[in-house]
Amino acid sequence: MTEAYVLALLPFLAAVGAAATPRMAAIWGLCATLINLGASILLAARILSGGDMRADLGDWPAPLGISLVADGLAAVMLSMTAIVATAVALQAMSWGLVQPRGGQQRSRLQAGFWPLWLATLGALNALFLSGDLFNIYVTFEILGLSAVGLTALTGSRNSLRAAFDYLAAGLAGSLVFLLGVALAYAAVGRVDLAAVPALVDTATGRLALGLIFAGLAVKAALFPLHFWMPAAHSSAAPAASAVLSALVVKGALYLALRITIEAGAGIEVLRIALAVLGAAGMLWGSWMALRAERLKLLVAYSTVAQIGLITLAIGVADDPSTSAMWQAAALLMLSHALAKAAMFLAVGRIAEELGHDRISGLNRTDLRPGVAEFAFAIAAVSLIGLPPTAGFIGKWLLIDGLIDRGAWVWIALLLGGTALSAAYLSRVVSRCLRGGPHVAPGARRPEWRTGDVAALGLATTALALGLGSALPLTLLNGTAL
Amino acid sequence: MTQLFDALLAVGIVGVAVAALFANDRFAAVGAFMVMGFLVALSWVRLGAPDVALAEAAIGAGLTGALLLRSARRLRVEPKMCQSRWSVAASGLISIGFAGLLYAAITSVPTVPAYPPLVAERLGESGVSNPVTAVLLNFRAWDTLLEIAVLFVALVLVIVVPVSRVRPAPLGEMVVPFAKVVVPLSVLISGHLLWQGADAPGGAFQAGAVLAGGGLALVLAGAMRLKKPLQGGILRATALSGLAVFGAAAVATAALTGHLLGYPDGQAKIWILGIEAVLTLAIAATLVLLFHGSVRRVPK
Amino acid sequence: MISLPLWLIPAAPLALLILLSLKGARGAVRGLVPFAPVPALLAALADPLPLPITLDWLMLGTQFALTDLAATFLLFTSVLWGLAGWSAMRMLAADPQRDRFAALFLLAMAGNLGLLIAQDIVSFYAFFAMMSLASWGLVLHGGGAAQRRAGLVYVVFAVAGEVALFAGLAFAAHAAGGITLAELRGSDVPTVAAVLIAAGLLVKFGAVPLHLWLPLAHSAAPSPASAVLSGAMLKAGLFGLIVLLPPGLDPTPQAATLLAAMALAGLIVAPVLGLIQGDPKAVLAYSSIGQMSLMALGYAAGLAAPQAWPVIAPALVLLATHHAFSKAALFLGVPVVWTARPGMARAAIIAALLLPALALAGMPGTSGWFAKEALKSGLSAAPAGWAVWSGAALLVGSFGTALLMVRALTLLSATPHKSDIPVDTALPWGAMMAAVIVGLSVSGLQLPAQKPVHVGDILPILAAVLLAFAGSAAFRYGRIAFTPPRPGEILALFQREPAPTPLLALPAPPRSGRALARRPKRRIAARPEQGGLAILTLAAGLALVAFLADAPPPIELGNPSVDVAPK
Amino acid sequence: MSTVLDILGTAMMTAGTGFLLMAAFAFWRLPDLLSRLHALTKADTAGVALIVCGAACMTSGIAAVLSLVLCGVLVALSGATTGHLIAQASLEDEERA
Repeated sequence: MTEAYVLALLPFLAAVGAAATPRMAAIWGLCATLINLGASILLAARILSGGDMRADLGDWPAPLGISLVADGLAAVMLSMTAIVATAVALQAMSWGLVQPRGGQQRSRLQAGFWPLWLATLGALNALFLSGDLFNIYVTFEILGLSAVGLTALTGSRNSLRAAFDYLAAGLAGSLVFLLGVALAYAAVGRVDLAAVPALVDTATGRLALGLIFAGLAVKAALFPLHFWMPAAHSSAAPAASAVLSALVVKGALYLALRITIEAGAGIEVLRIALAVLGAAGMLWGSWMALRAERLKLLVAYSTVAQIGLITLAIGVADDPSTSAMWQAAALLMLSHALAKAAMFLAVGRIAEELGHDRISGLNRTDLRPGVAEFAFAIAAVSLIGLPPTAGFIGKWLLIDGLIDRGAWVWIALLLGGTALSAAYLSRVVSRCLRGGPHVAPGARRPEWRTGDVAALGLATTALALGLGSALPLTLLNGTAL
Repeated sequence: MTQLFDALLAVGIVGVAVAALFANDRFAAVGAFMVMGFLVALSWVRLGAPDVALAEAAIGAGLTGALLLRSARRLRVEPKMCQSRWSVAASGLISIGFAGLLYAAITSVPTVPAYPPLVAERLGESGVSNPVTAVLLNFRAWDTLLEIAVLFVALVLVIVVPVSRVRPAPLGEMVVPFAKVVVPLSVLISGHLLWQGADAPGGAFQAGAVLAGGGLALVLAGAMRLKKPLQGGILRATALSGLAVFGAAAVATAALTGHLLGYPDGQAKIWILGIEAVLTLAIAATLVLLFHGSVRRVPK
Repeated sequence: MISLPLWLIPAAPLALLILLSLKGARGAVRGLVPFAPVPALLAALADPLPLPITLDWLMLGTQFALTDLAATFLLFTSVLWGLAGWSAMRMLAADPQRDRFAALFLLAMAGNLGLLIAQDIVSFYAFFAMMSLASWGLVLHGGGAAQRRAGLVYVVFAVAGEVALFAGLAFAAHAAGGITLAELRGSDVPTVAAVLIAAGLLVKFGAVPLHLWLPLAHSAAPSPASAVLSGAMLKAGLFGLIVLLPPGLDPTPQAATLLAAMALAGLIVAPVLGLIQGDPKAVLAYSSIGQMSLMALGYAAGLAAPQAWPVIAPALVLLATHHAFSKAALFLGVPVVWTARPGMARAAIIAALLLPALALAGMPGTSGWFAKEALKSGLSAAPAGWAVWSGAALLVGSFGTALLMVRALTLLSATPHKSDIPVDTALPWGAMMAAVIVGLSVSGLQLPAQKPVHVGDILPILAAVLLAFAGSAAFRYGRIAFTPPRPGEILALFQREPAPTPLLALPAPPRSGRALARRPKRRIAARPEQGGLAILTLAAGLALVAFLADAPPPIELGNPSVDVAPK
Repeated sequence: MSTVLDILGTAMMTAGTGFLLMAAFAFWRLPDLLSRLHALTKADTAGVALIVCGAACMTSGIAAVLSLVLCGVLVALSGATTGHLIAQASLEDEERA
C-alpha cells in the first residue's frame, strides 16, 4: 500500500511546500504531479496482478479506525486523476492563466494556483481511496474549499461572484451530506462504507442514503442543483476550469457510484430518482449548450449534460452483483474527465489566441485554426461517444444492458442525448473545420505552446483509452462487490 | 427543572437563529449568530460533550463571530433585501416537514452506536485516557490530518483571493494593558488545555483557539505587525507547519511501523502530545491569519 | 508470398496521419498520400487472401478478415482512394489548408478501408463513423456559403444515420449475444434492429428519400473528394447491407417491396432532378443516385427471392465496381476540364470522358452493359411479378443515365477556364482512365457466357442523345430561358435568401474591438434563496422518497464477478 | 461550617443573578448607547464578581477557586476594555457625523 500512502499524503506535503516557497511553487507542483502519476500507475499494476488491497490506518480495524481501500474502481479513478493532473500541471507551467495583467499579479496567481491545486489533488486521491463515509465528508470539505479557491483565482468580479455562489452551494451540500452521515451512524452505529448494505434495511438508513445522495447532487451539480456550476466553471482560469469540470465533480459522482454498488438492489427508488434527474439534466444542459453564445459557457453546460448522462448511467445500472452496467458509468466518467479537461484547456488556448471566446467570432479571418482547435475536435468526438473512444465503449455497455431489460425509454433518452451533444459540439467543430476563402492568405498560425501539448495529449489519451478499453474494464471487473 | 431548561434552550436557539436570519442590520444578524453559538455550546454541555462545547464556544461563536463582524464592516451597505413571501413560506413549510421526517426517522429505530464500546475497549492501547483525544489523534487521526488540510486550504484562500484591502487598525491605548494581562494568560490556559487534553476535555483545537484569542488581542493592540515581512513570515510558517509536521509524522510512522499513523508501541502518548503541540501553534497562527487577511501587499 | 498483416490496411493511412503532425515531414507525407492504400491493394490482389487476425486488446476485441466479397470492394476502393489522393494533392497543391484536407482525407480513407475488413460490430461501426464524419471536413473544405450549407445538411444526415446505425447494431449485437459479424449473421436479427441498421446504411447509400445530402455534398466538395464520396463511400453503404443484413433463407416481401419502391423512385427522380441542375458535379451526383438505385433494386430482389441471391450478389458487386471506376473517372476529369481553355484540348478531354459516360449508360461492350446484363439475369430469378417491371426499370435507368451523361458533359464543356488548378491533375485522371479501360477489357471475361447484343440495349442511349439534341435545339431556337434551380431540392424551400444561415446560429453580439462588449446576463440563481430552496426541496424530496420506500427483500450476495472484458 | 458557606454562597449567587438580570433589563429599556453602556458595564462586573464569590464559597479545593477568580478577573478586564472601545467608537462616529 506504499503507493496508496504516497497518493494520499504527497500532494498535501507538496501543497505546503508550494505555499511556503511561492517561487518554487511550480516545481513542487510538477514533481508532485509526476510522482503521483507514477504511484497511480504502480498501484493499478499491483491491483491488476494482486487483486484488491486494503490498509487499516494506524492498524485499527475498520469500524474503529479508517481503512484505505484500493480496488479496481478506485485505481481507475486514481489513474484518471493522475493523467488529467499531469496535463493540467503542464498547462499551468506554460501559462496562460489569464490574460497577462502584469508580472506581479501573474506570479501571485501562479503562487496561489499550485497549493490549491495540489490540495485538490490530494483530496481527490484521499476520497477515491477512502473506505469511510465520515472521512469522505472531510475530503469533500477540502475539495469544495480548494475548488472555490480555484474558481476565484483570477480575481475578476464574475469569478468572485461565481466562487461565492459555489461556496454557498457547496456548504449547503456538505451540510446535507453530513446530516446523512450522522443519520447513517444513528441507524447502524458505524460509518464505514461496509455499513452501507445494512443501511437499506431500515427506514432511517434509507433516509440517510437519500440525504447523502442529495448532498452529492449538489456537489456534482446534478440538474436542478446545477445553478452554481456553469458560471463557476466558465469564469475560472483554463487550467482551473479543467480541474473543476473534469475532476472535482467526479468526486461526488464516484461516491454515488460506489454507494449504489455497495447498496446493491436495495435502493431501487433512489436510483430511479437519480436516473430521472440525470436524464433531465442531460436534456437541459444540452439545450442550454445549444443556446450558449460563449465557448466556455457551452463547454460548462455540456458538463451539466454529461453529468446528467453519467448519473443516468449510475441510476439505471442494474443490481451490480448480477450485472456489469455500472462499469459503463465508470468508463463514462473516465472518458468525460479526459475529454472535458482537454476541451477546457483547448478553449483556454483558443480564447488566449483570439482575445475572446464568442462562438460566432470563431470564423475569424486573421488567425488559422491551430492545434487547440484540433484537440477540441478530438475531445468532442470522445464526448459525443463516437468510436473508438472510451465514451463509445461506455455507451455501448450501457445500451447493451438496457436492451437486456427492454428499457426502451431510457435507450431513446440516451440516443437523444447523444444526438443533442453532437449538435451542440458541431456548432464549434464546424467552424474549426472550415477552410477556404475567409482565411486570409497571410493568416498566422497560433503559436505553439506547452498548453497545446497538454490539451492534445489529453484528447488523444481519451481516444486511445477507447482503443485500449480492455485495460480499465479488466481493472473494473476485478472490483469486489 | 432540567427539562424546562432544555426546552428553553431549544426554543432560544431556534428563536435566535430566526432573529439572525431576519435581522435587517448586518451587525444585529452577526450578534444574533454569536449568541446562537453560545447557546449551542451550552446545549453541547447539556448533551455531555464538553469538548465540543469548548470548541463551539471558542471557534463557532467567538472566532467565527469576529470574522463575520470584520467582514460585515467591510461590505458596502446594500438596499434592504426583500425576500419574497412565497419563498420564505415554502422554505418554512418544507423545513418543518423535513424536520418531522427526521424526527420520525430517528425515533423509529432505537440504535446502539458501535463506537463507545469499541473505543472503551481499545482506549488502553491508545496512549491517552481521554476518549475524544484518542479518537481524534489515534483511532481516526487521518480525519484530523485532513481537517488540518481544510484549515490549510482556507489559509491559502485568504492569502490568495485578492479581496483584502482593509486591515484592522490598532484599537488604541486601552487595549494595550488589556493585552498585557490577557496574552500571557491565554498562553498559560492554552498550554493547560493542551496538556489536559490527554485525559480530560481539551486538546489542540481548543488550545489553539484560546491561543488565537491572545494573538488577536495582540493584533488589535497593534503589537503584532503582520505587514512587516519578518513577523508575517514567522506567523505564516507557523501556520503552515501544522500540516507539514502532521504529514511528516504520518510518513515517519509509516516508515517506523509500516502503518500510516500507527504509532510505535508504547510511545503513542509522546507522539500525540508532540503533534498536538505543533497543531496548537499552527491552528492559532492560522486563525489569526484568517482574521487578519492577506499579509501580502496588494499592488496598486 | 508473405501474408500481409491485415491491420496494416487501416494503419497505413493512420500512420501517415500521425506523420502529418510533424512539421518537417509534411511535404513527404503529401507525396505519400496516394500510396496510403497500397497495402489494401496488395491485400486485395494477394492470392491466397491474407489470414484473419484478432486483436483482443483493441476496444472490445477486434477481428479483421478479408473475405472474397470484401476483396473485390477493397480492390476498387483502394485504387480509387489512391488516385483521388494523388489528384487531390495536385489540385490543392497551393491551398493553404491542404494539410488539414490531407489529414481528413487520410482519416476517411482509413475508415473506408477498415470497414471492409472489420469482422466485429464495434470496429465496423468505428470505421464507418470515422469515414462519415471525416468526410464532413472534406465537404466543408472550400469554406464558402455552399460548403457551409452542404456541410450542415451532410452532418445532420450523417449523425442521424450514425445514431440509427449505432442503435440498430447495439440491438442486433444484443440479440446475437456476441459482437462478431459472423454471430450477427448467424442469429435472428430483430426487426427493429434491422430497420435501424438499414436506415443508417441507406443514408450513406443515397437511397431516395434519404439522399438529400448527396447532391449538395458532391457539388460542394473538391472534385477528388467527390470522386471518393461517390465511387467508394456510397459503396460502403451497399457493402454494409450485404455484410450485415444478407438476405436470409426466407423471403421478406414487405422489406423488399419498400426497398424496391425506393429504388424505383430513385430511378425516376434522379434523371428528372438531375437534368435541371446547373452544376455538372450535381448532375453527376444525381446519376450516382440513379446507379445506386439500381443496386438497391438488386438487393430488394434478393430480399424477395433469397434463392436468387447467389446470382444477384456477384452482379451487384460487378455493378458497384463498374460504377466506382466510371464515376471516379468522370469526377476526376472535372478539374482536368477546368484546366483546359475551350478548344481542341478541352474537346479531346470531353471526348475521353465519353468513354466512362457511355459505360455508365450501359453501352454494349462496356463494363456497364455486362453489369446490367448480370443484374438482369439475376432479376429474372426474382418472383414472377417482378419481371414485368424490372426490365422496364432497367431500361428507364439506362435512358436516365444517358440523359444525365449528355447533360453533364454539355455543362462541363461550357464551364469557365480556371487558371489556378495545376495542369498535372491530368495525370491521376489519366491513370483512372487507364484503370477504366483495363476494367472494360477485363470485365468481359467475368461473365461465363457472352450474351448477344439487343437493339434494345442501345435504344435508350440513342433515344437519350436524340432527345438531348432535340431539347437543346428547342431551347436554342425556341428562345426558352432556363435557370437552374437552387440546389437542395426540398431543403431549398427552407433556405432563406441570400446567405444561408446555419440552423443553430445565434445573432452575433455587438462587439467593440477584440473584447467582449456585452457579457451575458447572470440569470442563473440570481437570488440565493432560490438556490437554497432548490437544495432544501431536493434533499427533503429524496429523503421522503427513500424513507417511504419499502424495505427490499434480503439480497443474496452471489458470485459478483461479471465478465464483459474481451476473452 | 459548610452550611454557612452554602447559605452565603447561595445568597451571593442570587444577588449576582439579580444584578445580571437588572443589567439585561437596563440594556433593553434604556434609550441610548452611552446610558446602556453605563448600566451594563457596572452591573455586569458586579454581578459576575458576586457569582464568582458565591461559587467559590461552595467549592472546595484551591484550584477551582483560583480558576473562578480568573474568570471574574477576565470578565472585569474585558468588560471594561470593550466598554471603553465601544464608547470611543461611538464618539468617533458622532464626530464624523
